[in-house]
Amino acid sequence: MTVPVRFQLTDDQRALRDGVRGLLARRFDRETLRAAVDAPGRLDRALWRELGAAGFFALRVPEAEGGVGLGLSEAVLAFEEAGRVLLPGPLVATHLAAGVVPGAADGSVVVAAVDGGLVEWLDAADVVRGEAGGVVPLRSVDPLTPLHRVAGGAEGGGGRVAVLLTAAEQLGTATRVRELAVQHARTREQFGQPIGAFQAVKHLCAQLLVRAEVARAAVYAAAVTGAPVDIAAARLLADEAAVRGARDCLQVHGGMGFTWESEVHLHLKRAWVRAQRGGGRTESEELLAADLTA
Amino acid sequence: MTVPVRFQLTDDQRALRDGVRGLLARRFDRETLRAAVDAPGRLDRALWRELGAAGFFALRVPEAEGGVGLGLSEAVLAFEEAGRVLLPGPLVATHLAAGVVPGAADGSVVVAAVDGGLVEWLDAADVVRGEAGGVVPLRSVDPLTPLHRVAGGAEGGGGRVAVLLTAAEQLGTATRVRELAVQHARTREQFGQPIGAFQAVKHLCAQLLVRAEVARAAVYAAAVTGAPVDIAAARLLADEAAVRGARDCLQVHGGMGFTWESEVHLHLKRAWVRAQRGGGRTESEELLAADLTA
Amino acid sequence: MELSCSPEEEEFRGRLREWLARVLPSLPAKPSPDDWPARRAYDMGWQRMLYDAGYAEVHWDASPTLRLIFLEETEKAGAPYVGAGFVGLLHAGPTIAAEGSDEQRARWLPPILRGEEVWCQGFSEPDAGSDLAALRTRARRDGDEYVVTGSKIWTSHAEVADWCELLVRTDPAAAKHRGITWLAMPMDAPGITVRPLRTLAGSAEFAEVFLDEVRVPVGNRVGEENDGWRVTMVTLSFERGTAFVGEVVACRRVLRELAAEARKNGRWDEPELRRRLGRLNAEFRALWRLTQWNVSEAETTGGVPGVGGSVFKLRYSHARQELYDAAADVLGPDALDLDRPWVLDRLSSLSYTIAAGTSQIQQNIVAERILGLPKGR
Amino acid sequence: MELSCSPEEEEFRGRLREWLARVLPSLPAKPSPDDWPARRAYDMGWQRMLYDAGYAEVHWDASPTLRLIFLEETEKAGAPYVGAGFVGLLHAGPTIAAEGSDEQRARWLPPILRGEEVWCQGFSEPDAGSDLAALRTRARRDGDEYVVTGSKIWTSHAEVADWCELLVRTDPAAAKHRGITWLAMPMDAPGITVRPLRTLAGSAEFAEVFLDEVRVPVGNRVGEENDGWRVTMVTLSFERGTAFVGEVVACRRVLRELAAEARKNGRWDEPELRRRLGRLNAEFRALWRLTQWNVSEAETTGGVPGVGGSVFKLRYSHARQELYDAAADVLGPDALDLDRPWVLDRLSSLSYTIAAGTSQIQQNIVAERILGLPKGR
Repeated sequence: MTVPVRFQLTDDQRALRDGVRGLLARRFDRETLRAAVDAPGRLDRALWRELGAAGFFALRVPEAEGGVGLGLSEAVLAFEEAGRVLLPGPLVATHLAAGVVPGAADGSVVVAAVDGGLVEWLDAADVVRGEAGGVVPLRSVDPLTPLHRVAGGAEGGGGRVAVLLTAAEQLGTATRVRELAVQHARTREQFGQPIGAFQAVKHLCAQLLVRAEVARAAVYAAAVTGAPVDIAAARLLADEAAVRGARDCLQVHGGMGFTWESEVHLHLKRAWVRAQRGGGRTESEELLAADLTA
Repeated sequence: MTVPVRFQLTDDQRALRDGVRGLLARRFDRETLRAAVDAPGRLDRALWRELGAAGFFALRVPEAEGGVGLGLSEAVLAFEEAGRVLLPGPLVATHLAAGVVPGAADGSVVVAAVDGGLVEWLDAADVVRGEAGGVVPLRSVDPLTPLHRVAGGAEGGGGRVAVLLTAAEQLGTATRVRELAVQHARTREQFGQPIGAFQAVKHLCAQLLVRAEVARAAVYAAAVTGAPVDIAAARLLADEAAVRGARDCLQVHGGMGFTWESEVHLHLKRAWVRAQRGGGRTESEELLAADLTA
Repeated sequence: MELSCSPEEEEFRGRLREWLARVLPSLPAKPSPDDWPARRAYDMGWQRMLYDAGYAEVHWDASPTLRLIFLEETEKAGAPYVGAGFVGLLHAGPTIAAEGSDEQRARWLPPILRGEEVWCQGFSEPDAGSDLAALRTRARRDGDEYVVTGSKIWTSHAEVADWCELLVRTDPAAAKHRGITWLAMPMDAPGITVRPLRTLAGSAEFAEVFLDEVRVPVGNRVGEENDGWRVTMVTLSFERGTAFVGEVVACRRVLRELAAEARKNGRWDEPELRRRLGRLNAEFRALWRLTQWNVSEAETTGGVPGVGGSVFKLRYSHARQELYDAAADVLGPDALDLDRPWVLDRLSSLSYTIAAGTSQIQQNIVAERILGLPKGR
Repeated sequence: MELSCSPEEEEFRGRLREWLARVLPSLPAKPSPDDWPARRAYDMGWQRMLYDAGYAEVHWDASPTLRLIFLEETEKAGAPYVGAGFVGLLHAGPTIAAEGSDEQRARWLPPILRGEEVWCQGFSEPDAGSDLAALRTRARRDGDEYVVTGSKIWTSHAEVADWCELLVRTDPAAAKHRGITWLAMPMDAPGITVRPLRTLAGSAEFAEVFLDEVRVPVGNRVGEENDGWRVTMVTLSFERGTAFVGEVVACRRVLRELAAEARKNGRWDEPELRRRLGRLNAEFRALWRLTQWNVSEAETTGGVPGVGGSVFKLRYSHARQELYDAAADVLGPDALDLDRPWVLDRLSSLSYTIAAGTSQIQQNIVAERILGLPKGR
């Protein structure tokens, strides 16, 4: 009996993930992140084109149409990496526009979209998709995501794939804040020992891992099946892993996480922003409830 | 400026509480409790009359009508003590019947009542209050509380005072499980030290105290004001302190709490039974929500 | 990443499903939970049927994925649980297979697979608790025998077991994990007293086992003297990935039953309850995916457990308790009736964050062994 | 047990309420949060008004109940917070009152009460964190002066303070809590550098204070040399019972505002959100009752703090975070707008489980000091 490819990353998928990680480490390191925080609203168009050239936006566009011809699984891995480093910009909207809006695929055109009653990066975008009449700028809680509020009730928007890719970004944050918490717990000393030697800190870190890994299984599975109910589950678990994770990471960091210079609060704020996409939790929960009676 | 009596127990209230505690320690000690567990459904009528003679049921009946003439505060203290030792029997129903049903006040008559779709101690009762047509016996999860289910939808019942006295019993359980957990944590050794030296156990115990003391403030205040919204708050907090408290106490006890001989599960089961009284959480939460817009 | 199975595996699934549909209706009625000999007979009978049909060794020899399919399908079909065969098939047997001599394997393994001999486990002790290695049951060497004195607790099926996989202390002077030895003790040896242990659920699912100068032949030792801790760890990590497959499948079925009950009694109309069940659906779907992930990982690493096992245990034990709390809210006042479905399960779910390492211990393990955090002073 | 006040207290409340109604409309406009000198002037102006009206000493001399009434009524009336007067009135002042010499009291207390001098606090250090006693700022004696070098963090109002209550290490050889001394440092002394510290909320509410050979006269020492830890603990437990009175009153107002907002934007129709606000109502009502309980207890025990203080802090810091999470759910997408009410408060609520002893440390304190559990090895 042959051992088939399983519910694990293939070698190609690993290579793709490592490639994206490498690109982002080169082009969006910690200094670039801090610079972006200090110049809110400025989108790095050169980086955007570089992402386009690397296939980030055209990843799922068929090869016949000039795209990379890969699937949701690969897109999820790429977006997880983007979430991990807090890459700014309307990534999901531009990715979804590739193959539809000319120039989106290669990163020469920046595409924003209405989702959850909001538009991210409206002023920086060349094209805005969705009903964006009567937009009002907000003072965004996330220094890396300029926001406009769409007047009127429509808080829905963001299709199935947008929700999944957002969940992948949340997974990236969940993974990153676990790393940050563990790193801090290993090195910060209090009462004569690393704080990671205290059970209370240990257990916070353990739960950071548990939430991230459960979310990972859900997000990757949803990428494989593409089923709405799997995506709804992935979204709930990834939101929880990112938001709770960032808060627990902050708790582990104590006062040091409370400064503007810390990376932790940027993850929390971005996680809040992402959690507003895709029409709120309620819809996902109702979908999952309805599934039980199907 | 004189220092008035405050939101603290008066000397008389302390004396009353100590008196009830003493009576229960004499007449319902641990051996009596275990004997009662092994003979489910048998109500100790001698003890019932003794409670009656001590004024437990007639506590709030006016002196002019032969009662003790005290108020809700004193009743709450007495019921807290009853909850603490898991005293069996339809205590709330009989207390509420004193001065209304002849014989209830002095403990010669046992009174049960329909509440939350259930009747406790139906077979042992001389009088049943409320609409109890079509009752069906259950196999009760609490070995110390025989239960009948009332057919039909009516799951309400139990007035304001019944809800408050039930909260007082829950407070008794919350206090007792905190004592049991701390006692176990101090004496049980694992990995070469008392388990109470481990932060994880410490924090479980600390939260047991926090929940019980917050509930205490809410229950005592509700006894002073008698206001429905205060009683609703007391009920929610006392239910939480008792149920979560008993579960955390079980967790502290580990396998040793999982045996039939342990006292911990009796508290958890009784807390579950009491939480069904007074028409469910929803009603209390809605009352508290409505209060915000009043 | 894939979630589909190979054609060979689908063929296995189809064959198994067909077989289950054929044989399950012919099974005798389930025995009463308090009738231990009848339970033994029932469970062993089922094991014999599996053996005859060629499914007996699925826990041992098959690929993790086939094991997953086996556990999934038997649970879905409502087949009997492993029951009295649990320790033999999933703990003692694999230990003997991995660490025993040829002779020992030949003596003990076939009767386990054929459903002829029942094993129980003598690991836990009242004073050791979560600190398993603190066990005190003593064995002193007397010629060709060990003479064992002490007591064990939380032993299932002790009343009807033929053998007990026993951990004893053979070197009291050695550091705590070092002086331990693994023995196969015949349960009919003189000096053994079994006393049923009633749990908070009211049932006598477990027993205490008291040992008073019980003589065990040295030939019944698996592994070297004082090497029992290592031998045991082999057992404990053996089926990490698939230990809870059946239970997760069952929990997902319970969730659907809860939704049906809630629709019947009207509580489905409460959005808060409905959405809570929706969240639990997400939770158990994710746990199922995590199981598939762990099984696939075990397949590629040759069975070496990854981070998945401890992560799964921590989350699942909590989720199971949440599930039965939700069940209580669906039932309302009926949640106090032991004759209602889910009420006993709610009680036994309380043990999940305690048994086989409390959640507190599990979190230490995850933090220290997986995340590399330092031990406390 | 009673919750009503005495006639004298009701008279105090009535008089205060009347005064507040009269003077509040005449207050100048609130200064911008970033304009520190203007904030100082505003806060000190308010303190002077309180002084002139006879309310300045309410934090020090009045019964706990009168203090409770004062804090409740000023919050309800929307009066200014203590602001730049905080450390002087609630930390340094009480410490000097309790432990200072007659001369020191005469020098420092009247300007605090009259709103003339601002104090800041130099306790926390970057490397000490929750382990306050691990502070490293050194002071060596040189004749009639201490020469201080080191750095402090999380200091509010440092830019505009006249004095800093400073903890320094005077005996590096002594056990950690022993070698600490309490000094009043004039903020205009040479060698002090104040650098604003931006928090995650984006504001510079705090500062770092760097000390390079700063000379402080020995006469500015309160208490004995090396006895500063005990001196400080007097301060820290001083107003345990009433520290959060104003905030609890404010949280209860926020809850009502949230309900109003939810009715306006339609989310009140979602039972889950509505019931969640109902539960928070129960929570903050109970916290208010606990405050009253603690204050009454302080009155009968003469100010000795009971279990209430730590219990309150643990529960309240968590409840406050829950409140602002609920606020975010009421706001929906608007919760991402810093110009909306509650959004900045949500950010600052994140510090509540960290500042002044993390919840983890608080739970240790409750378990060890109140419940008597043993310290870990």
